[in-house]
Amino acid sequence: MTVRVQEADFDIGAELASLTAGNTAVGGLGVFVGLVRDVADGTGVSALTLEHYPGMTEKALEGIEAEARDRWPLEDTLIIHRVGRMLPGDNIVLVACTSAHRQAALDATTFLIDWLKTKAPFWKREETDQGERWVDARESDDQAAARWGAP
Amino acid sequence: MTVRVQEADFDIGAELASLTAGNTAVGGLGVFVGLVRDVADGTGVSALTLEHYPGMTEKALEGIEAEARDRWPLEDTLIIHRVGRMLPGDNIVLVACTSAHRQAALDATTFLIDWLKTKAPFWKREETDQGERWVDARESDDQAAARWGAP
Amino acid sequence: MKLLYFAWVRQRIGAGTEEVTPPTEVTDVATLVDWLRARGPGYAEAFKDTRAIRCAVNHTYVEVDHPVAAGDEVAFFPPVTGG
Amino acid sequence: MKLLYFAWVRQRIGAGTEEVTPPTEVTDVATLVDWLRARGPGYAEAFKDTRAIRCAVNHTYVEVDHPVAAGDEVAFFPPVTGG
Repeated sequence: MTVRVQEADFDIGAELASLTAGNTAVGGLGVFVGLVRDVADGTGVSALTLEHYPGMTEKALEGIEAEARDRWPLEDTLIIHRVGRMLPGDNIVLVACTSAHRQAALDATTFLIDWLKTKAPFWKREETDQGERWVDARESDDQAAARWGAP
Repeated sequence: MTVRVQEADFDIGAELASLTAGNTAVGGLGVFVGLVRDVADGTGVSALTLEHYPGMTEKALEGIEAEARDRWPLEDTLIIHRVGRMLPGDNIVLVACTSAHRQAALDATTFLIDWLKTKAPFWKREETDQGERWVDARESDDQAAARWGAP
Repeated sequence: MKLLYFAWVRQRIGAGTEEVTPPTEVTDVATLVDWLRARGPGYAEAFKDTRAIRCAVNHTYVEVDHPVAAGDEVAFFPPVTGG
Repeated sequence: MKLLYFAWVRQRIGAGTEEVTPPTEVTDVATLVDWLRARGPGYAEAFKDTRAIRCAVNHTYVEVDHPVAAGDEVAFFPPVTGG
């Protein structure tokens, strides 16, 4: 049940190891990592800057995590989201869920990232070949979040 | 596009790092790790032994991986499955997919582990409080695999 | 009342945060936005299309009919794009 | 013909692999199983309920009407439980 917002990169192996360490009730670990791509909507992207709303971000992530724990029998959850400037190939976000059962771990992982994308107050600005631009919210993200029903 | 069957444990962090290294077209990484639980069907489990069918296992896993690549636009895939004797908390299987898009990465990861569970020739024997027993195939696993339609 | 602006809302207004004391006719988010729009061209530009803007009062998403009062923290920002 | 047995099929038969030369009436998986059943109580026990057994010929899953011939690798095992 950990939520972190940080500028620093994270060590995926170390984070996942501490999530499962000592808990032999865990049968499945689901993970999603979001990374900076070098292209978006056909335009080359050289860097990405993540802005957020300190205070509300943590509250929103904790709310999303609590919702996942209500819906699935989870052993533990982890959300780490970076802010600041990142380059292509850099990690942006890590979401992970452990459960006795694989379906719960994977479904909850998908749920967490779908909801995070539409509810947590982060904004991306891209540096592209054609200058800087704010990333537009995607309808496909709203649809992905809506699959899981109302909060 | 890597498939490995091995007795040795795997280093999740190192495996995932090499899966994404140098490919800045990757926007999402989906991962599932299966671990040995200390209880199954209400009985304490002290160890698990994984047997497989050398030759057919690799062919089956490669077939499942090829099917995933047909269905989703994936950058890369990785399946590592351990065989031999393992203890509660040990890693059994690692499945990972990278894609430009998160939905493809997560769906393909779920697909790979669902199909692996019903099609790849591995068998589990548990050492329990009440002696040894072969793990029975689960109808829920057949249903999970069937969600993805015919091969 | 503390106001916060993020992403292109912040850029158009030219500030990330400000303390304001709106007149008494500002009772909810909608009347607050009307009042802000009249404060200058940056505000007018930022709040041109309110369908493109989200609002949170005290860290909770709200609709435009949500009341606002002295002491509230009110934030305006575009639809979120993290993850 | 090379036969392979896995998991509890292997344990009931008491061997993981064997080379056999079945009679000419053995032409498919079903007739091979009938012939194997008659080889001893371990085989009879292993093939008691064929719905609980899967078969692969040359590393590919097959149904009981699939042909078998000299040179084939034929494997019998329970439904898989990996992952």
